[in-house]
Amino acid sequence: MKYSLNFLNQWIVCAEQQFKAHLAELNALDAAIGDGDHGSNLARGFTKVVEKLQADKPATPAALLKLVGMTLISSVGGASGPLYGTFFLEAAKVAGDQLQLDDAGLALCLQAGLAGIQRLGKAEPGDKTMVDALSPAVSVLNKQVGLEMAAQKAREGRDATIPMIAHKGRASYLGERAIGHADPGATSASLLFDCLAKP
Amino acid sequence: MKYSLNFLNQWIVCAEQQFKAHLAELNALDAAIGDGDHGSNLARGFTKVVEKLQADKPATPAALLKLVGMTLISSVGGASGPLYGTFFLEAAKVAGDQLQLDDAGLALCLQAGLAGIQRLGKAEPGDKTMVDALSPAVSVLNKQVGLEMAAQKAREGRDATIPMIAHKGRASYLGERAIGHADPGATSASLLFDCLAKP
Amino acid sequence: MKQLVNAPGQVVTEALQGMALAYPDLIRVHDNPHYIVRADAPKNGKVALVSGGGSGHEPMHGGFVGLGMLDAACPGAVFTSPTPDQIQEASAAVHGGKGVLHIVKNYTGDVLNFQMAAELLQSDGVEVRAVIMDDDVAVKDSLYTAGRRGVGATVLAEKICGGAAEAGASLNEVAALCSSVNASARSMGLALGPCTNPETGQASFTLGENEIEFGIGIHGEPGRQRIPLQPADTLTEMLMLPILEDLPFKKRDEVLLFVNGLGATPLVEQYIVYRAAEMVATKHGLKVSRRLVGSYMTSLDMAGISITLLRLDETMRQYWDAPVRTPALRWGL
Amino acid sequence: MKQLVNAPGQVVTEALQGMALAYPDLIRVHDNPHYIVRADAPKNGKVALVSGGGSGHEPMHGGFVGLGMLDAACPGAVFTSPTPDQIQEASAAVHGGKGVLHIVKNYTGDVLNFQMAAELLQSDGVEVRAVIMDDDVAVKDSLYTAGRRGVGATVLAEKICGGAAEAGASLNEVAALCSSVNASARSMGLALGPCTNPETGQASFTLGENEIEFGIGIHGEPGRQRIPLQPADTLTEMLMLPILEDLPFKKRDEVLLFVNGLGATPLVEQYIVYRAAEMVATKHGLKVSRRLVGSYMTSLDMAGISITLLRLDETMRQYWDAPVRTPALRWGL
Ligand SMILES: Nc1ncnc2c1ncn2[C@@H]1O[C@H](COP(=O)(O)OP(=O)(O)O)[C@@H](O)[C@H]1O
Ligand SMILES: Nc1ncnc2c1ncn2[C@@H]1O[C@H](COP(=O)(O)OP(=O)(O)O)[C@@H](O)[C@H]1O
Ligand SMILES: [Mg+2]
Ligand SMILES: [Mg+2]
Ligand SMILES: [Mg+2]
Ligand SMILES: [Mg+2]
Repeated sequence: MKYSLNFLNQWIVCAEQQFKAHLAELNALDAAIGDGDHGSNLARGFTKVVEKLQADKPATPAALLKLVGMTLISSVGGASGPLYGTFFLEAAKVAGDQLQLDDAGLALCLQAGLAGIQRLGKAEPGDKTMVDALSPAVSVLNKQVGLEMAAQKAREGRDATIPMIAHKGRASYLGERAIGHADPGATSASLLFDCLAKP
Repeated sequence: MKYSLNFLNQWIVCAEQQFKAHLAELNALDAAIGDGDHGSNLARGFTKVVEKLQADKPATPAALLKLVGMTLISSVGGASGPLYGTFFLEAAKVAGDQLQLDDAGLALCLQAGLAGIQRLGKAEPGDKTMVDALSPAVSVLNKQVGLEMAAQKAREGRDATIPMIAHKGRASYLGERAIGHADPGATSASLLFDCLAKP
Repeated sequence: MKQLVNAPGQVVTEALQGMALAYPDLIRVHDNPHYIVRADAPKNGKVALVSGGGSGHEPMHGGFVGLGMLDAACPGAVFTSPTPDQIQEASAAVHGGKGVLHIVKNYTGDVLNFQMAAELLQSDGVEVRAVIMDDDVAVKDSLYTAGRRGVGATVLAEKICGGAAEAGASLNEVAALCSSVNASARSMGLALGPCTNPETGQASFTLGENEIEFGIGIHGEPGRQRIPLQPADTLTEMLMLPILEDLPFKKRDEVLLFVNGLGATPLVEQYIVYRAAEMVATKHGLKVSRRLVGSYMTSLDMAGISITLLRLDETMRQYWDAPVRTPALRWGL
Repeated sequence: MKQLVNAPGQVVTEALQGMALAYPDLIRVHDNPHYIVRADAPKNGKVALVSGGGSGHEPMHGGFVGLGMLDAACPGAVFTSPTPDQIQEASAAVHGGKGVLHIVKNYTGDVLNFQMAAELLQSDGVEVRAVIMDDDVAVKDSLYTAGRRGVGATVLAEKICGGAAEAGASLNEVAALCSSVNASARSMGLALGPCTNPETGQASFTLGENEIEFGIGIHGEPGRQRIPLQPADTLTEMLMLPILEDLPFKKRDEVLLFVNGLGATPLVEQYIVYRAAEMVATKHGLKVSRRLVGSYMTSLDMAGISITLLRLDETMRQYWDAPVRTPALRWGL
C-alpha cells in the first residue's frame, strides 16, 4: 500500500477526533495514576495541529509530520507533548522528500519515531508507558502484516500495562498502587494506531 | 420565699449544666441566624464561673452575682458575654450586703440586671434578642406570682421570637430570613429562668 | 470535615504558639489572656494601635502586628470577639504614653467588649479612642439593624493608620484618619461554600450544588440572598456595582482596589476576580492606583471572595505606601 | 465543585491578566506564549533565573518573579508543564548576557520540556544550566521510578539563588548553589482532600470521611498511602521523621523550616502544624534559625500541608535574608 499526504492528513484528523471523543476517559485513566490531564493535553495539542494543517497545507509527508511534531511540542506541554512531538519529528526526518510512503517507508518512519521517544524518555517495554503500546505495534509493521494487525498489537500492549507497576512518569510514584489501571499514554497510543488502521 | 447563697449557687450550677446539655442546640440556633457559637460561648463562660465559685466561695449574694458577672465578661466574649455579664453585675449592685434575698429583693436584682442589658445593648422587646425572654419573666417576678410562672413567661418570650425580624445583633443582617427561627439568646435566657424555678 | 488540629479547645492557643515560634523577630505572644504585641512594644511616644476580634480570620489581626501597622491584636475564640480584660491588658502592654486607638469591626460583640475595655483603660488614666469600621454594603444601614459589618476596610485602615502612627501623628489625627478611611471605603463579599468552625466541627451553612451566598459575612453568617453560581465576571460586577453606588465612587476618583480571598479560594480565582474588578472600576472612570490581592481577612476554610474599594486621598496613599513589617504584610523594610 | 472562573479554557490566561493588573510595578505578563518577567527585565550583567511548571500552584512560580528572586516564570496549563518555546522565549526575554539558570521540578514533563528549551537556547548561543529539584521524600528514589518530585525546596532555592544572582554570582556559582540547596533540603506533604482542576472540573481523587493521602504530590497525584486522620501533632511528626532521617539532619544542624499550606488550609491550621514541626525539630537537636509559613506552593483548592526542612550554610542564610521584592515574597525593600 501507498500512504499519500492525504492519508496522513486523515490519520491526524482521526486522531484529533478520537482524543476528543476519549478526552474524559483519558483524563480519568490519568487521574487514577497521574494528574488527570492526559486527555486534555492531547485534545489541546491535536486541535492546534489540525488548525495548523488546514492553514499551512504541508506539501510532503515529511513536512506534515514535522508540522505535527512541532505543534505538539509547542502546545501540549507535560510529558506527552515532547514525547509524541519527538515521535513525529523523528518520523519526519526519515520520510525525507518522498511524496508518498510505502509500507516499508511508513514502518521505518514510525520506528524512528519510537526510537526518538525512547531516547528522550528512556522507557523500555514493561515500564508502563506509551512505549508498551507503540513498541509491539511498530515491530509488526516491520513484518508488513498490515495496519490492522499493528493496531491490534497496540491495543494488546495497552491492556498489558494494566497489571504493571510503572517505572517512568508520574505513575512511577505509586508503586503497587498503579497495578490495575491501564496507562493513559499507552491508551492514547493505541487510539493513534486505531486511526492509522482506519483513518 | 428566701433565696440563700446556696440557692443562688445551685441556680448557676444548674445553668452551667443546662448550657452544656443544650450546647449543640444553642449553636445550631445561632448558626441559623448568627455565627453558630452561642452554646459554645455560654458553656465556656459558665464552666469558668463554676470553677471560680468553687474556688472563691463568695460570702454574700452580691459577691456571688458579681463574681458570676465578672467571670462571664472575662471569659465569654461575643455579644452575650458583656450582656449576661452586665446582667449579673447590675444585679449584684442591688443585692447590697444582704445575706439572703426575699422575693421582692430577687425581683429588684433581676430587674436591675435586665435594665443593664438594655442600657448596654439598646434592645427593646420585639427586637428578637434575649430581652424578649428576660423582659416578660422579670415583669411577672415583680408581681410575686412565683418563679415557675416567670420561667413560663421566659419560654413564651423565647417562642415569641420565632416569627420576629431581628433588629439587634448578628441576626439583624438577615432581614426576613431571620423569620422562623427562635433567637439563641432568648433561648438561653429561658434556660436560665428554668434553672431559677428548679435549680 | 477534616482539619489539622489536636483538640478543639486548643486551636487558638496552639495556633498562637505556632505564630510565636514562626515570627520571633516580629511579634511576642501573650498567653492567658491571649494577645499579640510587636516585638519592640511599647513604642514610647507613639500612638498605640490595637485591634482584635474572633479568631478564624487569619492573618487578620495578629498577622498585621508589627512596625507600621498594629501594636497589638486580641484574638478571641473562633468567631467570638475578645473579652474586655484581654483588650485592656493588650492595650496597656503597648501604650507608649500617647494614647491608644481601638480599631473595632462593627459587630455587637466586638463593640461591647471594646467599649468595656475602653472604660477600664480610661479609669486607669489611659487615653483611648475607638473607631468602628462598618464598610459592608451587603447589610442595610438602618436603625433596625446592628448596622453595617466591618470587613475588608479594616485591613486597609490598620495599614494606613499604622503608617500615620509610626510617623508621629497624634491620637486625634490617627483616629480621624481611621474614620476617614472607613467613610471612604465600601466592601461586599460572596461565598461558594461554608466554613467549618474547628471548635464545634460544624459547617456554618449548607448550599446547593450550584448555589452561592451573596453578601456573605465573615463569620459564616448567612448573606443577603442565595443565588445560582455565575461566571466570575458576572459575579464580580454584581459585587462591584453596589459598592460603587453606595459611596458613591465618582469618575476620576483615585482608588485602592482590594480583592480578598475568604480562605479556601485559590489565587488563580482571586486573580480572575481581580481582573474583572479592575475592569469594572476602570469602566466606571476610576483611577486604580493601589492594589491588594490575597487572603488577608478570611473565614477559616470558606471558599469565596470579597472586594473592597477605598477612595484614596494623598494622606492615605502616603501611609499606604509607608514601610510595613508584619507577618502578613511587608514592604519597604 | 464551584469555582470563580469564566470559561475553563480561559483560566490561566485571565488569571495572568489579573496578575498583570495587580502588580504593574513588579512584573510584566506576556501572552502567547504565556510568561511573566520582572518589570525591569532584562537585567544586564546578571545571571537570569527562570522557572516554570504547570499552573495551579500559585503563587509559585509567577508570584516569585521580581528583584532578588526569579527573572521569569513560565506557567503551563493547569498542572501541565510549559512548552519548550514558551521557556525559550521567556529565557531569551530575560537573558542579561550572563547566562540563564533553569530551576526545574523533577517531573518527566517539566524535565523534558526544559531540556528541549535549553537545546533551542544553546543553539541560539545562550548559555543555559538546569538544576533539577527533587526533594520529596514521599517518593522512593530508585532506578525504577521517575525519581523524587520537586516540591517545597523549589521555593527556597528560587529565593536563595535569586539573592545570589542579584549579588552578582556567576552562572556556575548560582547553579552550584541551587544544587546545594536541593541536596540539603527534604520535604513531605499530606492532603485532607482532593483538588479540582478548573480546566476539567474533576476532583483529583476521592477520600473517605476520615481518610487522608499521606505523601501527596502537588498535582493531586495519589500519595504514598491512605491513612486515617490523626491529631495534627501526630501527623506532623509522621511527616518530620522521614524528612529528618533521609538527609539525615543531624544534631546542631542549622535549618530553615518551611510549613506550606496546599491551598485551602487555613492559617490557623498551618500555625498549629508549624508549632508541632518546630517542636520536633528542636527535640531532634536542630537549630531552627529561619522560618517560612504560608501557602506558597499550592495545589489549587487542596486542603493539606507540606513541610520542607533545609540545612542552612552561611551562604544560603545570607541570600535567604537578602532583599526580595515579588508579589508573594517580599522583605528588605
Ligand atoms: N519517560 C517516559 N517515556 C515514555 N512515556 C512516558 C514517560 N513518562 C510518561 N510517559 C507517558 O506519558 C503519559 C502521561 O502524559 P501526560 O498526562 O500528558 O503528561 P504528565 O504526566 O506530564 O501530566 C503516561 O501515561 C506515559 O504513557
Ligand atoms: N444589642 C443586643 N441586646 C440584647 N441582646 C443581644 C444584642 N445583640 C445580640 N444579643 C443577643 O446575643 C445573642 C448572640 O450571642 P452570641 O452568639 O453569644 O454572640 P455573638 O453574636 O457575638 O456571636 C443573640 O441571640 C441575642 O439574643
Ligand atoms: Mg498527566
Ligand atoms: Mg454567636
Ligand atoms: Mg460569635
Ligand atoms: Mg500534567
